[in-house]
Amino acid sequence: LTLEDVKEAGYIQGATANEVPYGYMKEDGTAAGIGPDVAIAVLKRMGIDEVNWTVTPFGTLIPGLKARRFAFAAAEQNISPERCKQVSFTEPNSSYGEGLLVKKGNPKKLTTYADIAKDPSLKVAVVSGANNIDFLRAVGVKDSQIVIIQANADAPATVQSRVDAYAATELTVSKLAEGSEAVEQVRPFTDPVVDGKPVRNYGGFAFRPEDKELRDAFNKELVEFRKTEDYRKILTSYGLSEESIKAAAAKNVADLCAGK
Amino acid sequence: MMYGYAWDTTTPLTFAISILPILGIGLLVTLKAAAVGYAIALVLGLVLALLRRSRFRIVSWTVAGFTEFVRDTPLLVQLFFLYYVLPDFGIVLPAFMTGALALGLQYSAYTSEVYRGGIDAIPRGQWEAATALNLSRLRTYRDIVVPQMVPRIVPSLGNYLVSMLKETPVLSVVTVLDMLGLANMIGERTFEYLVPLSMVGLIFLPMTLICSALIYLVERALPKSGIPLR
Amino acid sequence: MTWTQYLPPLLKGAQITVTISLASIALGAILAFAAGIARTSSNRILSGIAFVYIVLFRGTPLLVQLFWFYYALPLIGISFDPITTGIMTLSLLTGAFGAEVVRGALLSVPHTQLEAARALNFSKSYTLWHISMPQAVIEMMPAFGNLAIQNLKDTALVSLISIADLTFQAQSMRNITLDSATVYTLTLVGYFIIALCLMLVMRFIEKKLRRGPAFPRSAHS
Amino acid sequence: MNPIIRFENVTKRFGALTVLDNFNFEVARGEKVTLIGPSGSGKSTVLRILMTLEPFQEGHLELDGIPYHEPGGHGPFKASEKHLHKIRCNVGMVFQSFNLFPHMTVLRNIVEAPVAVLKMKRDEAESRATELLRMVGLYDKKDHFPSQLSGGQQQRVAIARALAMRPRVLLFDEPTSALDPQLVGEVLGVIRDLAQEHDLTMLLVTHEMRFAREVSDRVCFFDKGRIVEQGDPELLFSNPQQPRTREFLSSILGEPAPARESLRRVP
Amino acid sequence: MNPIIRFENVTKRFGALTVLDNFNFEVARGEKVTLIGPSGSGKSTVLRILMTLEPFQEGHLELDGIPYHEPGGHGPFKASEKHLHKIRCNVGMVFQSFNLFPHMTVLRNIVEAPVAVLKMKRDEAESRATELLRMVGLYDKKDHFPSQLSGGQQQRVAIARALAMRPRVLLFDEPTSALDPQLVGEVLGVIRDLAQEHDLTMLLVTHEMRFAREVSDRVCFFDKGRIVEQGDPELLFSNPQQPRTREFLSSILGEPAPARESLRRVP
Ligand SMILES: Nc1ncnc2c1ncn2[C@@H]1O[C@H](COP(=O)(O)OP(=O)(O)OP(=O)(O)O)[C@@H](O)[C@H]1O
Ligand SMILES: Nc1ncnc2c1ncn2[C@@H]1O[C@H](COP(=O)(O)OP(=O)(O)OP(=O)(O)O)[C@@H](O)[C@H]1O
Ligand SMILES: [Mg+2]
Ligand SMILES: [Mg+2]
Repeated sequence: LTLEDVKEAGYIQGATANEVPYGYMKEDGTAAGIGPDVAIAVLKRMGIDEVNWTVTPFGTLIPGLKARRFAFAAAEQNISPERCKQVSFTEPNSSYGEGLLVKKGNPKKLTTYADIAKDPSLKVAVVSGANNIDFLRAVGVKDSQIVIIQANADAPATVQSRVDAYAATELTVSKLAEGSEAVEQVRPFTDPVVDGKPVRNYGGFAFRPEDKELRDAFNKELVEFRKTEDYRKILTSYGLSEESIKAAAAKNVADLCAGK
Repeated sequence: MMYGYAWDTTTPLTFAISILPILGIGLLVTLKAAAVGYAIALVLGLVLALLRRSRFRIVSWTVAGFTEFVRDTPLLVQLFFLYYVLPDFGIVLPAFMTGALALGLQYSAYTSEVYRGGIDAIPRGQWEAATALNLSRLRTYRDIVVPQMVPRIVPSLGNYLVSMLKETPVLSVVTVLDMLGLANMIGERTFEYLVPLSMVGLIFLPMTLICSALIYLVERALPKSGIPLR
Repeated sequence: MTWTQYLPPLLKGAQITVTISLASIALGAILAFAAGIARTSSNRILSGIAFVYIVLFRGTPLLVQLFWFYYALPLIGISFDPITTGIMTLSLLTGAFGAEVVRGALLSVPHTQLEAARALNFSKSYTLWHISMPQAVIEMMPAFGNLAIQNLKDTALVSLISIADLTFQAQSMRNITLDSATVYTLTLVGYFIIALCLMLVMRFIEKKLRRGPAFPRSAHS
Repeated sequence: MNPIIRFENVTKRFGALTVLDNFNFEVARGEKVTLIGPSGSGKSTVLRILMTLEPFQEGHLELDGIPYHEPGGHGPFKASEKHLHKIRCNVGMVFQSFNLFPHMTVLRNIVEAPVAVLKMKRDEAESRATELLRMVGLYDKKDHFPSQLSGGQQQRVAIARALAMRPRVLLFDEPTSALDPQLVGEVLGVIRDLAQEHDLTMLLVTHEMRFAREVSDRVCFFDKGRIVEQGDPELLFSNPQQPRTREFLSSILGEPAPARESLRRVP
Repeated sequence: MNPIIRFENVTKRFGALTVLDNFNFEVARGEKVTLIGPSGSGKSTVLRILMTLEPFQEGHLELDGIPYHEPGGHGPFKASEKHLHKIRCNVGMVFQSFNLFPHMTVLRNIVEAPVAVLKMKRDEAESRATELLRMVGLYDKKDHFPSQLSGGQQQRVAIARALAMRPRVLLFDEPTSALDPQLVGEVLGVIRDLAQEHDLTMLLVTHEMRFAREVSDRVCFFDKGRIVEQGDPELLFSNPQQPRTREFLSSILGEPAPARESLRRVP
């Protein structure tokens, strides 16, 4: 797929996962969230006004891309070396830390992922396909402690009755905590330390490796757009802090893919 | 790496072989869920079938409505309902139990129909003879109806076991990772879905075939005690 | 948000569910007849192909089949949009189960009918279409009714290949509102209503087929 | 002495169809009564009501002094299951289609009810069953299944099964009409022997006129739910008073008289 | 003139059971032959082989000059479907259980084969069917379905259906034994009329001895797959030569002679 093809067709196929606030489907059926909003703005600058959105489980974003189900994924997937082998990322669009959702009052007094590893009777949920599972395992959480749920929306109910914590990104957790009385976000929270560095995610847009030209065109506009006020407005409206926005701009995709 | 087993993605073949132990763990979950679910379906189905014959209209209609409702709505949605809505009413079942229960409920609606058909197929004369001999209702069911019904319904019941086995993958939506759920996980970690999922299909196929063959054997081996089946 | 506000998106999903279900029931019926007839044919190759098809699709979980058609086939260059994939997979599944129904019904036509047809020198295909089939179709209807309901329920799984059916919409609604109880209750009721309509349609067809005095209810034994 | 069976203005309806209308009928203890009459006249219904297989709507019925309707009784039978149980202790029935339990051996068919209902010990029940099987001439078949027996043998087992419960009243509903002609004789032989028993009351529906004449104390001609004529078999058969009776008897016995009698029995 | 049917050393086996063993049998054009014999003797098998419903293993069989086995023929019939088609054009069969097509009206039951097989025009076929229905006395039932007819009427339609194909040979396999006694007469009447037709060859299996005597040119007594005795019906019935024949006839005709004949017909 090239830019020409897209311009000719007049629209582009985009995908997002159902995860507030990174990307989700609104009641009226339109896509919203950090990824889709930025993608729409960038594509507009490229002269593409129409995006057909598909909402798909997080775990199927990459198989969907490979199966040519859509041209790109705007779900703020963390740019990791393994994923870079499968898909071609743009420059980071956002940066976010980790978070934990727990029952109101944080009865188990959890402050970081490593606390879960210390008590084998604790259970923690993660959403299927997310990389939080890797961080959990890296700090010593056992497979038997991990419960895989299919969607973020399942998290509050799960935390209330079935597990001790839900591990997800900071923003996801904060949105979920806002929506439900019975759960809260762990504050202060210490980011897990993996390989001697605290974990920080850098979410980008994913394209097929074959569509290099399209990705490059998108990437170029994205870098430009990141400098605008509109960009800042979109991100802050979803609760991202100024520091996170700066942190995203400070990294580049090549380093992230190289694991640096 | 999962459950202590590492995978090797160098070629599809090595990959397929290296994930077998993990899929084996999933297979155990599948079999366990099907076993528990099937046990529930066998017992509950019989209860529903008997209740449906109750002389009290309210009971028989309620049961009829309930089985119809369960039969006509997707297991997937029922699972969500049991897993995420019941806790609102203070009922928190463990994930595995929820899954097995949902399977059992859905299939009890099917088996109750099988039992009903089996009971209806008992000639009226048998009931009348039992009454004329003054056998109690319980005796009539236990000694006259059930022994005559079982050989007739074993094939249908067996077929439902096979279809239940095939439906266990749905349990992954309530965090019970069966074979397919684990295959998906492997896919998510390796970004290689094709091999694990095909493996699941390849494992299911002989399993269902063997089950069908077993049912056939059981059907033939069951003592018919001179019961003319037609 | 009150429950009435949940209705528009759910109804939109229900529409997709009904579309997929009806389309795959219709296609599945065609496949069922094709494979069922092939199974009873004396042509070894035809019957062998039908056998493999039936075993393959009856023996594997629908989820695996969906995944195969949606994510794996495109890797070798065969790709259909989600709705087509959903309809195709469900048709193939329903067809495989239906084939056994068709076969069973054809075999249940009394042997003497076939002998009478032979004595009148009817050709094999004429006997199939004008003697066996009209009698077998009526026998098939109750089983087809059950298959249709099964098919409807199976459509719930297409939400996993990102089709915005009723289940998918329910999940989205819940994502936004976090109100599981209402959303799932409405969804279950939705499926139930669709199933009841389907059943009414199947009953109607059966009644149409039975119409007239040709098949008094107890005539068959 | 009181009659053992007493129908008093009994009315029985199937929906809109009234099968018995203010029916009155008495049978004395030890009496052998045969009911004859055209198809659909309600003969089976009388037996089935006595066996509590069918409820009736109005009137009074008692068997051995026990009324069928309990005061304040509910349900179609206007009596509790327990009460019906008590009534059934006194009656047994032999069906046209035998209704043996196909999954039990001949012996178990006979032993099962005494053990389950009368709480008889199993070995006691078995020795009694053995005796009964000797009586009906089937001792050597005791471990066979019903499907391995001929119709006539099955019906003899059914009679033994009914007798095992020691009923005071035994009902026979066309016990030979499902049998091949050459098997009829053996069953009639057994019933004929039973008719010798002084204490046993027998109510018999049959189309075997010659047999009815031979074993019964009284023959009742039944039509449209009423007894049109009854009396001593010799008298009734040789000199029926009512035109309906005459018509029926001539149709059953056939024009060319005795030779065709058994023909009509075959449906 | 050549015989229209010729069995020459025909051997027919079902697995290990040899039903016909070197069977020889000829029927002349226009002849009416009745096969009689005990159950299981192979009468139906002879007709079913002629109708190509059963293959046979050895020997030679021809109908109207056409051999059943094709030189180099394959499959159980040792002949191609096309060849069998040719043979069947000359034979028709009337079954014990009528085997009408339940989903077609009486008229369509008769019209369908001439249209589909003989490629007759539909209106021509209908006018001929009407004629045949008049012949069997069922013109007014032409738009009824088989389930709305009595057994005797169904069998008459079945005869009309077979005749519509204008067969040279018509086979009847116990055409009245599934009928109630009072319906037998009407079907026999139709067959009796047919027997007048000079050109039609008829092969009939029946237990209606009086009827067989009346319509057939020859009666063959069949036992264990062989013809034990055959000849003019008057002679065979009145003076059978073989002990087996005598035994069979006496069992069929019954001891008290003519009166019980129709009784035995009912299974
Ligand atoms: N369960 C039923 N429901 C409705 N009507 C019934 C039922 N049982 C019997 N009848 C009707 O009651 C009437 C009497 O039936 P019953 O069986 O007592 O006749 P019968 O004298 O025994 O006849 P047969 O000699 O044919 O056995 C018949 O008109 C019959 O149709
Ligand atoms: N399809 C079959 N498979 C095996 N054995 C068969 C089959 N059909 C008939 N036979 C056997 O062949 C023998 C001859 O059967 P056939 O039906 O020709 O007898 P029949 O003279 O017509 O007897 P009936 O008067 O009872 O109709 C019987 O022993 C029968 O059991
Ligand atoms: Mg009766
Ligand atoms: Mg025969």
